[in-house]
Amino acid sequence: MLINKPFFQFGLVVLTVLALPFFLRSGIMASEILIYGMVVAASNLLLGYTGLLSFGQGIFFGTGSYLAGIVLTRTGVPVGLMLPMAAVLGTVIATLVGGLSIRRQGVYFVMLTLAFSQLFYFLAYTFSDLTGGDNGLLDVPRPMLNGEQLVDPWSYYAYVGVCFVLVFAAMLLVTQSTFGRTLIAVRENEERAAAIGFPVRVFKIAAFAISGAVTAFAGALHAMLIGVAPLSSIEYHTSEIILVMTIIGGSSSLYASVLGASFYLLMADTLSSIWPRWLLLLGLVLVVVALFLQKGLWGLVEKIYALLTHNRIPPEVEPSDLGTDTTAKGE
Amino acid sequence: MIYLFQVLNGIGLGMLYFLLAVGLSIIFGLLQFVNFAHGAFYLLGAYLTYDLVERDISFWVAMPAAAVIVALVAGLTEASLLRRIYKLPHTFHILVTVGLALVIQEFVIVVWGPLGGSVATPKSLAGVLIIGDFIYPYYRIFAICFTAVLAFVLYWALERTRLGAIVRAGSESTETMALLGYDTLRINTAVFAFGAGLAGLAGALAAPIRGVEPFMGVEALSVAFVVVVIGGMGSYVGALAAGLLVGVIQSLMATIWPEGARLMIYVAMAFVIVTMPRGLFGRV
Amino acid sequence: MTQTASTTDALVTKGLGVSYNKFVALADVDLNIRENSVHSIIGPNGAGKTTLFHALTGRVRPSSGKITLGGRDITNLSDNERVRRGIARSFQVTSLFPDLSVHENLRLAAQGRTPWQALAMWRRAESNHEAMATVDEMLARLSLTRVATRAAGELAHGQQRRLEVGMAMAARPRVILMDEPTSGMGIDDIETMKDLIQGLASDHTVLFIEHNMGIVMNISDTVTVLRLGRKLVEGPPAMVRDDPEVKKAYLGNMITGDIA
Amino acid sequence: MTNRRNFLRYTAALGATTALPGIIGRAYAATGAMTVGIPVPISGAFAANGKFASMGAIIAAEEAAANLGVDVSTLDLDTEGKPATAVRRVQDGIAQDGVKLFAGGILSSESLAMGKEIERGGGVFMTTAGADEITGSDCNSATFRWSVPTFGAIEQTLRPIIDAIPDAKRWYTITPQYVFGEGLLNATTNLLAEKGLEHVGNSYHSLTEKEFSGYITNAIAAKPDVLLLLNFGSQSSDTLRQAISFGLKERMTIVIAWASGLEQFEGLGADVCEGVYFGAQYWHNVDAPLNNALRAKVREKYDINPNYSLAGSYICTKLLLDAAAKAGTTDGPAVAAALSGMAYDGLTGPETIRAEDHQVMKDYYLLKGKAKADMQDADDYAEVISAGQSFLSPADSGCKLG
Repeated sequence: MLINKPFFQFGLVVLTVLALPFFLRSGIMASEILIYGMVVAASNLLLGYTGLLSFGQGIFFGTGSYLAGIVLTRTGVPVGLMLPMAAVLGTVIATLVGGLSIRRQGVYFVMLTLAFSQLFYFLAYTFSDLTGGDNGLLDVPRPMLNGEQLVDPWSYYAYVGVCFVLVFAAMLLVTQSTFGRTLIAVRENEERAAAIGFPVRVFKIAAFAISGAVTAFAGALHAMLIGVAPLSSIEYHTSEIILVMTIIGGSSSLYASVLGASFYLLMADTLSSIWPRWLLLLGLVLVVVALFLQKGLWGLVEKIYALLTHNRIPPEVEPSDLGTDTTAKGE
Repeated sequence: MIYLFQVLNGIGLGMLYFLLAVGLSIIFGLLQFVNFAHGAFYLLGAYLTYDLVERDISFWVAMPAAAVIVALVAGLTEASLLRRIYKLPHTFHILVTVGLALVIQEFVIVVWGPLGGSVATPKSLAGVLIIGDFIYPYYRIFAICFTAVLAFVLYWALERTRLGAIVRAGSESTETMALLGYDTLRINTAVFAFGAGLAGLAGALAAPIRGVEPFMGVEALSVAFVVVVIGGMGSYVGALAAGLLVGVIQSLMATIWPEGARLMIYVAMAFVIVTMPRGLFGRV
Repeated sequence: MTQTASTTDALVTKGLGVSYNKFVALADVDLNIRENSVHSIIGPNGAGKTTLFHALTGRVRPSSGKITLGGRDITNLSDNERVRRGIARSFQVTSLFPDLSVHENLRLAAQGRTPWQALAMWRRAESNHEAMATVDEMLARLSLTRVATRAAGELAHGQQRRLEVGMAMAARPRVILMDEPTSGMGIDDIETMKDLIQGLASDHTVLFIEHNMGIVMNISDTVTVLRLGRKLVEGPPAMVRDDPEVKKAYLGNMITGDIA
Repeated sequence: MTNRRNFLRYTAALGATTALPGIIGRAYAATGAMTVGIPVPISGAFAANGKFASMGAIIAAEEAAANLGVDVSTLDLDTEGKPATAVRRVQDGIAQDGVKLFAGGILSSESLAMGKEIERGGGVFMTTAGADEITGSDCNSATFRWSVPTFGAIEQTLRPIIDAIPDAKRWYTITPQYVFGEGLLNATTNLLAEKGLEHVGNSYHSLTEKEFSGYITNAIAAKPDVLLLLNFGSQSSDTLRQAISFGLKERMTIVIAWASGLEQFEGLGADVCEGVYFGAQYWHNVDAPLNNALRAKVREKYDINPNYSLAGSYICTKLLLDAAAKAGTTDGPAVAAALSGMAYDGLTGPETIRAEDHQVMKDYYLLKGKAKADMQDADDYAEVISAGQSFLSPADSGCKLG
């Protein structure tokens, strides 16, 4: 389908970055959408492309956030160097967590990532000298550009926007590569992928590594956005939200993740100003998505596109065969 | 000496954790279904008990009543909603039950308010048992005995009764069960309701110890997961052993390294999954 | 029973055994699969045929014995390493990538021989010209060119079975293992498959499990009969067919095919 | 699945003068309407506090509107109890709605983060959070705090108890492991050492702990005369409930150093609270002119007694509005200047805002739970045993305001 083609997806991404300022009043909200867009796309790389349901994405997000906090407030390292450092650290930790977690499959894998997310939360909480404990790390500065700090939300948005487009382009490249196509094979039929010669574990760990790099990178951007690296970034709850955004968006394309992140953040923002008990409504939305929108919002977009172009939906996107999660399915 | 006390206290704690987790384990074993709403059923059980006791209904009536109501609510949810999603990947099980947990939790706040409250210990169990330096509340002793009896009855029911055999057979293969001519749909509903009812009962039993507040379900769920994962999904004996283990670890750590009490529980969990594929007693 | 691996033996096992806990699925199996021969494995259900395949492809770890491929010990290699050494298999129950195109299925199988290359995250899949050439060749050989862009899951059963075998062929293995290649096929499809297997022997060594005795007796150079995890009889088709032990083992109800 | 990391550290707010605004109001009226942002957790684990805080702010706004003759409105900003969300809401409030005055921040982590952000955005922030850093090492020109720091809370809780029960020689503490708990614990050990009393043990626990029987078992083994709980919010409630179920009330004196006020008493119930000592920032029955007025207004408007969350938010909002009126602008630095050194009649009696570290100097209370039979009304859970002020000097608090 045309809308899933990489150039089209890239076009959508650029369009999103350019269009958000016209639709949103808040530069902070717009930046947060882009940052979570990256995070969710990285989660999608695991769930949608590799079939790994990770409850540990918050670990990497928090890692990036803390790295930004520690490096920018305690050393003279510039932002331009700090961001790659965050990605590297994210890779290292994701390789570790992923390497241990993929030793189990299905529900046990999910539980293991969940256990790790708890473990890292308590580590961050216990080693408060490094992380600031419950208070978090304060006074994380925004990057400088031409000798000026990007204090204005929209100027920082531009910075995030450039990062977003670059990261997204890189991820599109990855999903289109031999590597990305192999990940899809692993998701589709892990047993066969192993039988035709692929060291499945290595590929899964590599997927984790990329996912961790992108997520930590985004975590660092987020710490600079809000000026603080809070303990809540590494909390289980963060992992849960990332996962919910991923599923709501859908997993048949990377842009679906941007859609999922925007939808969740804007919905939470709107609902919470309408009714303090908005989480109840959110709960209902989750149930509705699971029952009627199993391909997520992007699945809906695909259907509408198909209707508009009078195309038959190719069978691979029919709800009857959900190819999303074959590895997590059985024991 | 203090370590002995902590082990005894840990056993008390562990029995409660067992009760909390065993329903989750049974549901997983039979339905291959990860239930993130389990903690919400615990929450609901505690609040129903609180509500009934506030209305001057005896705790001894309130406790079973709360469990039964929770089971009914869970049964209805299963029959109307959950059975539609069993065939979907785990992703959607998680999504739906996370959503359901949010709905129940916010519902509790809407009905009973966000503040929480205390449930008085029943008068007949108000005191404490004192043996030398050892002090232990009668109510906690009751909770241990009650859970122990329940555990025994449950074990007997699973191992010796026809229904238990069906449940055990079902956890091997639902197809077999269908072939044998059992109405799987009704059995699924009954088992889900029963498992959730046990969580509700755990909530009711815990209410006089811990009081009630709207976010108690979140913590309970995390404990239940740890217990089920350590014990092995779908294993009754595993839930019991792991419940006791977690309780004792937590209690002992309170003396040895209190700051790390929680950390150690998750370390234990990660260790078990990495070294033992199926948990301590897992079959599936 | 000691036999030395001659240079003409592609695959050799010695005292191969597999146990699951206390259950012995396979015991003491010695096999010598000659280079470029068609070798079939038969036996009643539960005889250990599929377990043997699992042990040969590295999916299960043998509890005893040794496997050598072209004279080199491969007993402790993982499944994917064995593919690189030249063992490929097809499955009894069709195991494809159902949502991916036929072309992509074969491309992956061809790529599987050089899996580390596939870790390159910047390289397009189509840039592996060797793999792409293999795919075209396989498509032609399997008569699947017409449906190359269709999702594998949409194919007719016979086509899926051919693709299943093609996936093993695409790795250009030295030894190709096929687990019941004709399972569930109609008569016409069986004939096509028979020709395909026979044709394979020119470039490959073929080892296959089969229940259709017509095929077994017709195209095999050697037949090995397994029973209860042990080797019962081995020899040319005619000898095996007339063996009284074999007849007893099958109780006459499995050898259904006639020699055409 | 853990609970939120943070715990409540509330503070309350305080009162403002009633006479002044009439005069200053006219000066201000020319500049038009005022909006106060109320960044508090309205959803999530601390929803209860946000709900009452929002109610308290509205009363302060209505009062100011009546006194000043201008439009005064409050803007609820749901922080969800998360620093990230809190900062985003505040940034948006500044950038889009032009809000400069912020009253709220119940959790330490969110308040610290918001304080920095509001300073950057040229606003002014009045909070009730418990973290000593707010008027200590992380103080800033735009942030003010109404609640008494941990040092004062311990001094005003423990000294009267030590005087009242001289036989209590052995003390055991249960402490949440992080900066706030450490603050309370340090103040406690210093005071016990000074008085020559024995600190027989301490149990740390994490901020997500719910099960305290293990720590209580530790405490029993140490055979103390006093059990001092240095945690707060639902954790102190859980600890107290479980301690009482172990029969500790009959065997020792139990003290909660930092109680969260009427909300906590309602959650615990009279039977649990009877005979237990509580340190508190605010109590609705205190006889101070502004408090009496607030009590009347809240009863009239909401038919309840003001609790800590409500009162804290009320006084913070009121102080900001009064200072803005005095300054004739909502511009952060000008309002901050007006607040610095301000003296007024507050909810705890006369209060002043110390210019050096922006800490409000006010009373802290020691309460003792009443028996059900002695309660005059449904909310009369406790009697005030003593009240007073103890503060470290600005130099000792670690605050260096530029």
